[in-house]
Amino acid sequence: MSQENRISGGQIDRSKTWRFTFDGVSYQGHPGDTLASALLANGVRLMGRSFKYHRPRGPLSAGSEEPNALVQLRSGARQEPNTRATVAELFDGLEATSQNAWPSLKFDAMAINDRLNTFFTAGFYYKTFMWPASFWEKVYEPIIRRAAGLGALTRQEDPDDYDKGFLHCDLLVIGAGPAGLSAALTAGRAGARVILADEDFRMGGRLNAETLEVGGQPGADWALGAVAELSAMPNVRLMTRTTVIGAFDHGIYGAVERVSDHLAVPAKGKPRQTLWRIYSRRAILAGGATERPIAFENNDRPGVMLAGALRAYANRWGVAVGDRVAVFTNNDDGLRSAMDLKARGVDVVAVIDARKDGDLLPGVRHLKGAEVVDTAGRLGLKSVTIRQADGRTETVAATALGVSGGWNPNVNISSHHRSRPVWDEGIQGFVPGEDGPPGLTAAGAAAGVLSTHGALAGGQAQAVAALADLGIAAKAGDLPRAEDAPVSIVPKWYVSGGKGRAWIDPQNDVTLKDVKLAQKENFSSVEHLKRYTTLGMATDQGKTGNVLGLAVMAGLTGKTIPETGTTIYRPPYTPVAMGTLAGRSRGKEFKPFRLTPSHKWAEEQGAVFVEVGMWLRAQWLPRPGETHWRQSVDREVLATRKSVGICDVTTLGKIDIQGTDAAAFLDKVYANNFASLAVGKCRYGLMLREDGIVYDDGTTARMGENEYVMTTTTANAVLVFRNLEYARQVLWPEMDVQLISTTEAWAQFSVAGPNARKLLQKVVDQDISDAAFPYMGAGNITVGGVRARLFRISFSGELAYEIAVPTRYGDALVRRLMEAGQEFDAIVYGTEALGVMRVEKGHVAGNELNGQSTALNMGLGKMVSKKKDSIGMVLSQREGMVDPNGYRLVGVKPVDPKGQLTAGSHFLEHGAAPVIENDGGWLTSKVYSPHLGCDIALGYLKAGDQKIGKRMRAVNLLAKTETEVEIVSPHFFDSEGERLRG
Amino acid sequence: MADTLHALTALGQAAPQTHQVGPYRIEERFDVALASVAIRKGRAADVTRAAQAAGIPLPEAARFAAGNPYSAFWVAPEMWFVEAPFATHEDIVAAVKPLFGDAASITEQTDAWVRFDLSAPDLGPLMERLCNVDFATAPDGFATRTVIEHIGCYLIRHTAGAVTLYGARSSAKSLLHCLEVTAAAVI
Amino acid sequence: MIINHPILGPRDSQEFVYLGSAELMNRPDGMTTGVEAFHNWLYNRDNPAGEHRELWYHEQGDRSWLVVTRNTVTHEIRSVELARDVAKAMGRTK
Amino acid sequence: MRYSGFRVIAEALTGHKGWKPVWRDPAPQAEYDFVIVGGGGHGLATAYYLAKEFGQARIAVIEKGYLGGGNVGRNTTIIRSNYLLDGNEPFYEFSLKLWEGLEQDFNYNAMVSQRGILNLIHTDAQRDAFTRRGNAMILNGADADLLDREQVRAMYPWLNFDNARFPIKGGLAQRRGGTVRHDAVAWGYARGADMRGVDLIQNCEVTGMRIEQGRIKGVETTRGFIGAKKVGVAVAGSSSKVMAHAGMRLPMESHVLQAFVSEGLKPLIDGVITFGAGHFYVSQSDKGGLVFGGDIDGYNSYAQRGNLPVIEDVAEGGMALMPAIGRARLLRTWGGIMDMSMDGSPIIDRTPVEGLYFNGGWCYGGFKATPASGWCFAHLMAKDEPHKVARAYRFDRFLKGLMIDEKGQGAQPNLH
Repeated sequence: MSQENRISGGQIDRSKTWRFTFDGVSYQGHPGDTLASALLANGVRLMGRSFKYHRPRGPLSAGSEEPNALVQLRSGARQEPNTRATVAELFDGLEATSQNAWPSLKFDAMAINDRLNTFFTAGFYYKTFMWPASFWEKVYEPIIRRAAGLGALTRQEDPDDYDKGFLHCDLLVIGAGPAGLSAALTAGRAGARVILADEDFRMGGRLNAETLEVGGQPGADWALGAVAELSAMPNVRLMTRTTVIGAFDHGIYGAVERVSDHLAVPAKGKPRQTLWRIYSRRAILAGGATERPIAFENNDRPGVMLAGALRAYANRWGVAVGDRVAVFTNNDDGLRSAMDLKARGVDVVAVIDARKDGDLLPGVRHLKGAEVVDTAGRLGLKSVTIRQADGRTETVAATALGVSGGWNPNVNISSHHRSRPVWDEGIQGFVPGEDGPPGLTAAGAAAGVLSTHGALAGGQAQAVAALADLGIAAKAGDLPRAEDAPVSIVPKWYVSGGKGRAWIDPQNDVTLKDVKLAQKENFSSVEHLKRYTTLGMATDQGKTGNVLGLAVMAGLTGKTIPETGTTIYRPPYTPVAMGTLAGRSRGKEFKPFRLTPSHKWAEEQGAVFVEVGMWLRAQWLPRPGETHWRQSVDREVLATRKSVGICDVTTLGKIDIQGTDAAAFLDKVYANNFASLAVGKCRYGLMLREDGIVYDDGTTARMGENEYVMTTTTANAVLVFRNLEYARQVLWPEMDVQLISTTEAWAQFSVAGPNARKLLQKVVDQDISDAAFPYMGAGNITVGGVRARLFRISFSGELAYEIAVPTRYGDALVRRLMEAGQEFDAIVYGTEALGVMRVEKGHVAGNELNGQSTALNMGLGKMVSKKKDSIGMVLSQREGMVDPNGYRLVGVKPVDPKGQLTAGSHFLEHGAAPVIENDGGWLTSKVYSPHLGCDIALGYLKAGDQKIGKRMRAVNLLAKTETEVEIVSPHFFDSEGERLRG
Repeated sequence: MADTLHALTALGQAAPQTHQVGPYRIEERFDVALASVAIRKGRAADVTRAAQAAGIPLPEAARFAAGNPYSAFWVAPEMWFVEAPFATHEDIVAAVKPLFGDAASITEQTDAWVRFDLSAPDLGPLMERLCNVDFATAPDGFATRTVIEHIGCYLIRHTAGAVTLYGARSSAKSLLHCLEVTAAAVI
Repeated sequence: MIINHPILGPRDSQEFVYLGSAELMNRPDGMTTGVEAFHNWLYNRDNPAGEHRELWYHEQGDRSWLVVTRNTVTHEIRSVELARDVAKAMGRTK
Repeated sequence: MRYSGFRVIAEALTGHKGWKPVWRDPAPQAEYDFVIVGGGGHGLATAYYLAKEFGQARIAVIEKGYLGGGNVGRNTTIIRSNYLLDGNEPFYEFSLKLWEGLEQDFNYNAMVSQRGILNLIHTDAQRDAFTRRGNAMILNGADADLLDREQVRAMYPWLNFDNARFPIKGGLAQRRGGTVRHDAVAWGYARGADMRGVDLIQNCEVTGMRIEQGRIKGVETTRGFIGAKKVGVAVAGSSSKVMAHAGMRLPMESHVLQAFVSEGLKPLIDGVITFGAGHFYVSQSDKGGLVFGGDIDGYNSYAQRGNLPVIEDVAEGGMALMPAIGRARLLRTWGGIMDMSMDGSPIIDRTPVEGLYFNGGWCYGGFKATPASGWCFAHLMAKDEPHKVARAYRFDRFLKGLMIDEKGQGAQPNLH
């Protein structure tokens, strides 16, 4: 039978029929349905299992507060666990499966837990499973982990795209029910920039679920008209399927737009969801209210539902959840549910009203002062047991029971700044507190005003007030006529007596007994209650259960509800897909690439690239026949040392420093002296942090009287620039210094090796003989008429230059150099060979510049001038940092040339046990030196400067290897620097 | 003198490319020279005078001003980026420096950036997904630094339908990729 | 958060890099200050729960260093100044 | 009352009538020998060990809110001892050893689960650094394994191996690392302390310190003056506020760190994984939620809540590493206030005020330190000398230039 519970009416498009499946069974539904409404229309109440006891569960609600009806939506890599069937929009071909049940939803083996419930009380696991200790990981925990969890991820990459964006507005209105629509209309008509966001796919909020009239027409029709008017306003942006997830500082709100979730697959190029950051000057929370249940025995069966949800399914979706319906209420709104259902032709068998007083409803069995004490029906409600005012009990056959314990304003977002909501005795609910997010006010049910008129009036009034704050005059116009019924409610939280369980948090299976146990064990603060029982920690974050739970605790401790207080409401309002929060920043697009000027050329050569921060640099460039990276690297090193090699060093930071105080400025930011640097020369400089630790190094060239070009390490280019700006703006604001980064403006290549000059001379337009361009010289030249810069500096220990041309010519320059270098067998070397040569030469780099080492540690202590005040100078002299037995940079060679070294190995003396007391330091960088024919390394060794020539062990306890090593000078190669000056 | 060197665009091509995604046109520009001009301490009046004499606009904060041959936009207190046609001003520092003498610090910036000119009947829907600039209310001539998918950029709004982006040159391909996929998601 | 930049108006704090307390502006002169006082300046902080003057750098903006007066409990920002102006007013020179 | 499986069964069969309060709610006495300010993990552990290991009595813990309401109840539950530096590693290894016997020691199942922690390697330099670190760990008696890419793939084949911006090149594993049910740690210590006669006084905030002739006399509180021979402050996050009552400025800033949990999922992640190319670390709780975190928000804050940019940054790191979690949903975010110290390492030390002791500066590594912190602080307070594994945690290390700077970031708290 198809759609056996579908009744007339509702906002569904019956002209189209869609097929969908749940657990492999095919059903029919219509556009406008949710998965839950369509399943209910087909007579399916059982949709899930609870977390702990694996109790059968059907939907409790008709909205995003749903704790029970969680399914796995879609299949394959798009499988989406824990999806609330109550908000999943139906589409043709939708597939859903049940979760947390095995072998089937109807027969779940883990329901054994339900039989054993008396053992599985709140926190029982804290009291047992402790012996023997090793059994926790091996036995108990694996069982618990397999049983726990809800839905499953497939472990496949999410195939959908996600997007992000930024929106700006005068007024953000959260929720498009009567209050939100009224606020948006008021603000829109006043010309303000308005964003109206609603989580539903249809605006109107509760009006869509009601038969109430607004302005003489059905509320849903009035909402349609309001939306039509708003959509014609260019200053108003309407966002359906958009959940505002959190209030952040200074009027910034996060919102998730479900762009494609109502489609089988997103359209080509379209994201599944978009994360919007909304920058609002003012915001109105019009997010409505959520009905709450009453706790009574076995109140968790499929078919037991919030009364307002029963009404919504009937009015909005044309679904009668059951053929015989009862309603249990403590307030007038429950009566409205009963009457609406009756009006739709549903058989209302009893209205159980906890209130003793008041009028009786016409035409239905209205039991005053009564309560529901139990229910029956294993996989779905079959009957309800009622205790009447006189104490008599009676069991009534019913397939649906609507429960209304009152309505909780949705204060969540107003409490995201940790403001505490305030108890409102009139509605028996919490309303937003005074100290919520600045700029945010609440209207309508969210503010505790539960009538339609109150919502319309509140929305309008709050919009007028918010815009007045901004200097925008908005008119409080005539409001459409709407019901304005007062709230009539008596507190009724739970039904006492009975031995069974009464659920408060149905997903996590927290019952009245658990709260009582928590109180007995003195977990009676609400935070302890939550943490001990897991109340409100399920996927619904306690939207229906929290207030109920704390009201029960209040009753047990004899405190009032406001004294008991609430736990903290946290973002997000409803759970958000991780993909949405990440947006496009994933896979290869996690971070942008930075490509060097020679990248294209290197790609053509088959270079192997390596990530250096965001840069991709050539690591080595294999030649035909080379099968191991070491062959390539050795060749590159040897060729450079023998003749000439070229390396793209564009990634080094370059900063242009000008101004009449530039020299004095450099003296402040470098530890060593720069004032004495002559025009046309470069100097190596050491930069300290204020704590005296070295954080960067590089060469700076004086290109003119007041013009310098500084280079930094690749890693610290941004940090150095930031620190220079700090020094010039904050520390020494009267200095005449101007800064600009030129890192990317120039393509820079190192040309190193005995034939470097010969090669360059073929390419550049000027004389660069030793006389014209001496060691550490710097100047402007040209290459084929293109302006260029030349620096005679070396990182490799060879006669070397760095030549720079405007970046667009970088590709041409590397090709030119290789062409001109043919006669010298010039090669391009990558970062590995660069590393080999710098270790051979004993230059410090990233592994030595570890943020923990001083100039003294590096053997560069004399560079720190004490004759001037530079950053870091004073504190570099603290006693612990000038310890003569502290770490010193040393060279390390295996005693047996075949011995292998590993960076990160630690130094131990011969015979010393591998314990920390004997730790001598560690190897920082290790390379194979083809020049020396063995592994070599740099290391920090305690009192290393006193241990040159000594033999020790380099121990790698991870690999259980050790190598006997000789401690040597870190300058393995040409320690006198003769080649540099060649 | 050896042969001159041939240039590549930031996207690694001999000539700039134009990409069209629906109504969105993304045009790489390779024909604009760029230099920073920063006022030396206490020389604001000299710089203003020299700029006026040379016809170099020095707009107020967060603004771009067009001129011929020089246009300029503000980048920092007492600092502007000055644009000029590359064909005539390839060595833009050599051209600009004499105009200011020692009153300003001038630095070449041409190749530090990739420039994309974006155009469409309305760039709003694209811009709101790209960066945190209130594009709809920004006036024409608005110039700002912003971040697009982790890449620092300068954005100049010429009109609602015409924008110039200067992004870090080394990330030109990543930036273009972002512009293209975002545009595809909007159309 | 939004920082109301003295030149550029409201800008998202994501464009900025945070350094720390504006007490750091009082850097002692290294030639006349000993280790103890220098260490006290660099390491010890008031760290108030309440109004806090602090340094932010507009890295993805105009590169201005700012002094932001912000409440560390509510995150409310009371004032924003250019650090250079503040430093000059403090008498910091070359 | 002793807890056991037998007890649980016996109570279940008799209607759970016999369970007793896990702690009393005593009124504060006029004077104690020891007053511990701060009823979080460290404070409760200190009181527990003072009573149990150091034979002390007349002890009170005073807490401004509820027990375990600070960072012990709002962290990502990770325990490990994979530190690098001499000042830290012995301490954290001592702590890990205490974790290993904790539940039997205090008779409470805190679900200490040594499922292993894996720090991923993405660059050669990281491998070098982790090799150095792994060796230091072993030298200190801890366990460490350096894994190559294929070994990591065998553990977690669904991580992003094939389309990563920063490829996984290996990992440093500590198999004894893992997770612990955080709240249960506070409750276990609280219950153990209470059973040994410690007064746990909730809703009692320190408003001042009475100091006479350089000696502590007691604390002023919202529940009146409480005299004490010795006062120990363990209020990480609020350290500067509380120590200001003693006129001290501390080498630290307070920062907010956000943490995150997803909806419950069937088992996916067995141990703890930290991404080495972004801000993301993750484990999966026994309930099935992915518990994860990233970097601090980065500005001084006492607000216990964070902002969206860090949430996005963490999600980006998560998706870059684990493209399969795109459809898992973030359920809840929260924020805790961290004492971010000037070198990223803690302080357990005397103060210039005689009888006043300080424990703080834990940055965001305090949870794993809880047992050793409590033990060492109790040692210091009981014996007036530092425990040997906590000797480096002195105030004066900054003056002497003996910083314990694991990350090498210098005197900028938000970078640690």
